[in-house]
Amino acid sequence: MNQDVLLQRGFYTIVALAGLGAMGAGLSSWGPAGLAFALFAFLTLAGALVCIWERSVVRSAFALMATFTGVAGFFALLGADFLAMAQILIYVGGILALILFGVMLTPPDMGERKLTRIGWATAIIGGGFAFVAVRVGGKVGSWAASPDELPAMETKARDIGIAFLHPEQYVVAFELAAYLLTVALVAAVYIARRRTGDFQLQEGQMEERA
Amino acid sequence: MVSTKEYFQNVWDALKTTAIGMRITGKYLMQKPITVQYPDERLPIPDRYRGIHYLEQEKCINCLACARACPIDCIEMDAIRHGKELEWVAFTLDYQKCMFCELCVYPCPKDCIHMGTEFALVTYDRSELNHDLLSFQGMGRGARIRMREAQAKKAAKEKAKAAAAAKKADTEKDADEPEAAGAGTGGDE
Amino acid sequence: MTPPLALTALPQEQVATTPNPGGNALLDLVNKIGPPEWIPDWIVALHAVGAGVGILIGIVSLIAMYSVWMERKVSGHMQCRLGPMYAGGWHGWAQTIADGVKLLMKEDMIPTGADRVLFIIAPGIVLASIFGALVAFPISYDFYFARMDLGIFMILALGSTTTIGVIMAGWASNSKWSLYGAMREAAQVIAYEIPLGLALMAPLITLGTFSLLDASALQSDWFGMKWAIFTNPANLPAFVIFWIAALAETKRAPFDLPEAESELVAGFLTEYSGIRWSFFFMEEYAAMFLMSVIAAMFWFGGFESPATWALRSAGVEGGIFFGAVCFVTLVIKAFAGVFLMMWLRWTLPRVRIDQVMTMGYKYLTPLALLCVLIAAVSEAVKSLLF
Amino acid sequence: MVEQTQEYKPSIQPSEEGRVLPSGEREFFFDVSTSDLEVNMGPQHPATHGVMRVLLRTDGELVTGAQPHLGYLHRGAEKIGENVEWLQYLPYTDRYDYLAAMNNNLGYSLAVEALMPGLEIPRRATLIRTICAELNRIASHLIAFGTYGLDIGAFTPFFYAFREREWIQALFEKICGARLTYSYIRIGGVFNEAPPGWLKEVEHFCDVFEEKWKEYYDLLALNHIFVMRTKDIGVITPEMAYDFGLTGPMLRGSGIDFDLRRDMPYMDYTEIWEAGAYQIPLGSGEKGTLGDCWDRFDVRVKEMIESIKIVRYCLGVIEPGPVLGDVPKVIKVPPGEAYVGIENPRGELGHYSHSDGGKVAVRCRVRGPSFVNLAVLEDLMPGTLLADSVAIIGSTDIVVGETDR
Repeated sequence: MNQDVLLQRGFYTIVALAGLGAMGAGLSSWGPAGLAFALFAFLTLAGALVCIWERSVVRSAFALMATFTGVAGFFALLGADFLAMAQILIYVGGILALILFGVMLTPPDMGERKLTRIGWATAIIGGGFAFVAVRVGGKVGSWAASPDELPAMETKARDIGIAFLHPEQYVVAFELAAYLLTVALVAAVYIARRRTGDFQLQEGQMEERA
Repeated sequence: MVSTKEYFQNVWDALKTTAIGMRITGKYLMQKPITVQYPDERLPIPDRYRGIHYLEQEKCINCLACARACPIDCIEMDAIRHGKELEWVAFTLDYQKCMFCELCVYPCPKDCIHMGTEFALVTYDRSELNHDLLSFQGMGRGARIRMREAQAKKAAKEKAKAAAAAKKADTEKDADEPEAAGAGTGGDE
Repeated sequence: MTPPLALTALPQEQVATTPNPGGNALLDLVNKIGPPEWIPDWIVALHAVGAGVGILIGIVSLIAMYSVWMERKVSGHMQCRLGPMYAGGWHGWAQTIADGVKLLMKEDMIPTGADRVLFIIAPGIVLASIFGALVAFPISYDFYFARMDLGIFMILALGSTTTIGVIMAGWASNSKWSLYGAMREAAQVIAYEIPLGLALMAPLITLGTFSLLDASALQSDWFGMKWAIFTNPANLPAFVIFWIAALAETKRAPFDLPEAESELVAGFLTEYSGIRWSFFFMEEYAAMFLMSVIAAMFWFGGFESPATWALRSAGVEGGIFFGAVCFVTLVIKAFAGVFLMMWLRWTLPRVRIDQVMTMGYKYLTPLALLCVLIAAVSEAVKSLLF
Repeated sequence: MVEQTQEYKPSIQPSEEGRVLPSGEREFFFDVSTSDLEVNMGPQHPATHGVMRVLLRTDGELVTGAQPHLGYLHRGAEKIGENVEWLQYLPYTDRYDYLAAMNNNLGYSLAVEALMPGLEIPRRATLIRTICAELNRIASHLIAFGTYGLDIGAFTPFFYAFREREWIQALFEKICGARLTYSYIRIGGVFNEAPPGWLKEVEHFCDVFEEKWKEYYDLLALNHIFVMRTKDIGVITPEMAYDFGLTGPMLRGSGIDFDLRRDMPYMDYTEIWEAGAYQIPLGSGEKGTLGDCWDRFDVRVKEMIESIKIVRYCLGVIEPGPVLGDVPKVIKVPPGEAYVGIENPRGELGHYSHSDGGKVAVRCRVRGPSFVNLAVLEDLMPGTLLADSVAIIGSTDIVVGETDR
């Protein structure tokens, strides 16, 4: 068994054990909500770790699914079920499928990669920084909720709709976002447009491939 | 690019032809199926069906016409002739090769080989596909007695002949002993 | 400042309220039974969830089993055949059970060179996401796994994740045909989620709710026939668009390109066999059922029919019998949808991939937008007139 | 995972010089080149209609090259013809185009009869031959129709086609005893007289088939999806059709009016043509371009109804009489050589037979239409989508038994 495989198995073992430990800790301290929180945290972090660790690009992309799902879980735990569902619909169902679509078209030798030392260093430093920021922010600010006082899932889609369309609330922001997205869509279509307009390969290209 | 008229024409065509197709499939959904449940019900097999052969052994004269007509030589037949009677050794048809072309049926002078209506050739072993078409090894009872009599007569005749030959050989024994010994061993083989 | 017209169209009170406004019916049931004090709450909750999952698995298996059987019978009779006739006696009703047992017994094969991990988890992801989507499937007004304000949104969201499983299966199989299937699936699902959601907007505007139970309750007038499809002119074309997009989402013919058997052998399913293969099929039939449930809920009155109206006016509301009638009504409507899908499948040829894209982007999306516009305008007009 | 046919180059590279568009505009966008994928379509593939193998080179869904490979079903049929007696070769002819065995029998018999000037074929035999050949053309086109539906993705027409095909097979079973490899039309006539009532049954079949035929047309040929799938795909221009020596529906689908039944007449087809009993359907470019897959399909479907007309004519003029000419049991053919081409469902089936006066042919050569028609694939496939390549293979209506012989 070569070193790479060993390293990989060791990595996955550590991740899995950490996840189990986290879930146990969450369950013992906060009950079912804690278990769910720990599960989603594990999904998010493990997905992200596998995403940067895996040498195959496609596997990395698939690992993103766990991350996106975990984030959706956080939203759900925080009572924002609309956001949770939107996260899954857009990120897992749409964006991830697009990423995979692109990634699967890459040749295999480009698909294999290895994290360099600089990469590791960046990841560790960045992760540490983010962790510190979150801790400090939680201490300083008032936006860190502890999981045992989670809000109930009572969002009404109707309230969201009214908030978006009500003149006194977010209608301007909503409209602006809509215009921005429309412009972006039109621009994307313009850029990606095939100017020859047919599916036939040009003759020169054919010979080149043959 | 499609024009506006073409665009809506496409939408209309797609919906209309789909509806037409669904009407046809829906019509057949309501009708009685035409298939039969095979092992329980069977379709009638026509008289001329070219299935596994059968042989009218009493008529066959071992003339080899069918074997010769066969394009792939899958018929093998052998019989010992006792005057008019035949003692059958083998009449086999190798269904691993047979293409059921019926060419063996036409040349038969006695009209004794036919294509039957049996078609199932499933076996557990390929060697079982080499069918023996003989229904009985030999002849009927009367013929059997007649043949036995003929055989006994023949045997007696041969015995007498052999005795005569032995007497003759005895007298010439000294003259060509090695040759006789050689012939004896040849016969044993 | 007054709110815009669209918001005044539906006053808050019009959203019907059913007896149990939120939560998990199973959990309520467990709490009603009253477990001993010393058992922690979360264990009770986990058991309720476990029971829900068990019921869901049962429902999915039953739906898949009888949809497969129905598919074989329907296709058989459409093609002047009989379909399965032996297993179980009456018209081969146990054929799928026999097939399932066979699939369980089959050798578990993973091709050499396949990505083992992804190959194994792909059917799991596919099945898990359809289970997740089915959580929003209500059995009756009083019995449901989760009563959600966002039921339809959740079904669409979780239903769309099956794509990832299919892509994973296609890629992990290490077969070129599978890869083609996976790429087609990715392209197709991305293209058709837009018209699917947009077409669904028309009845959502008509009814004014995302919740499946509320949608059903809102259609209970007119002797149980105030179905959304009759109450707004945009809903019929929207239904046609939704149905086409639903066929594409569930990979059913004429949009079965990911597994196009005459082109890609079996697409992403080429290398799968045995129980893993059957997971994909369970997903396909459960998704068909789910799409039909959505159509039934938002276009065709959900639980409501003259039968439920009669019961309600006779004063029978709530209780097991009423629930059963609701459930049967919904299942009949849903299976009518499944039958329609089968009918289309056995009638139409397969569409080509560029035509799938053209149809999704150039035909269905603009027409669905038009439907949304018409629905909104006609709702506004209605609120002005009545 | 992805087999590479060339060395890896960075995926995104600028085009060396932009192409000039018809509008005069110069195009400057990055040429995103994906790596080519070589796929074996076949020998075991649902779309290849038997054990044919096409090596496809694809760029995504786009086919950039196609190379048909043959020989998976080669059985040395021609060599067998030089080793068995004249009549004994007849069952082998069944087996090259197994979907139109009657026509193969007919072609071979005509080729041998051409060497036997003294042999007179009774009129009844000729008419029964015509009926059988045309019924078999219908049966064969029904397969082409059904399997083309399968290729495009519609299952149900296949079963409807098989329903009628089974009927034809049952008719053949009654007249000769076999359902697929008939060996019915023989040198000098046909093997058996038609059983009593058989001709009535054929007439009944014609009546029913005409109704069903309309359904086929509505269900598949005019279906919008089907039309979209097949129009403008695999266009064979008339020049191309000449150059490749295509025959049969492949040629007529390109609009070239050439049918051996009329233009190189054999048997009594001249008489039937002069009686105005049948037309020759041609590709019209009605739905798309002239010579596309839809045209070829359309020609086949319409030929079925023309065959019904021929059968009806024959049923009208047939009279009792002998069905076999004066042929000895062991046929000896006078020395000479002959080539007879007949209109098989797939095109010109030519039999060349060369005799030195003995019981066995000196040379037996077969020109199979599928083999010749196959060659055009290599030119048709590049530039189409993967699904189109399936449609194109289907529209050539290959029978691999005949391609490889």
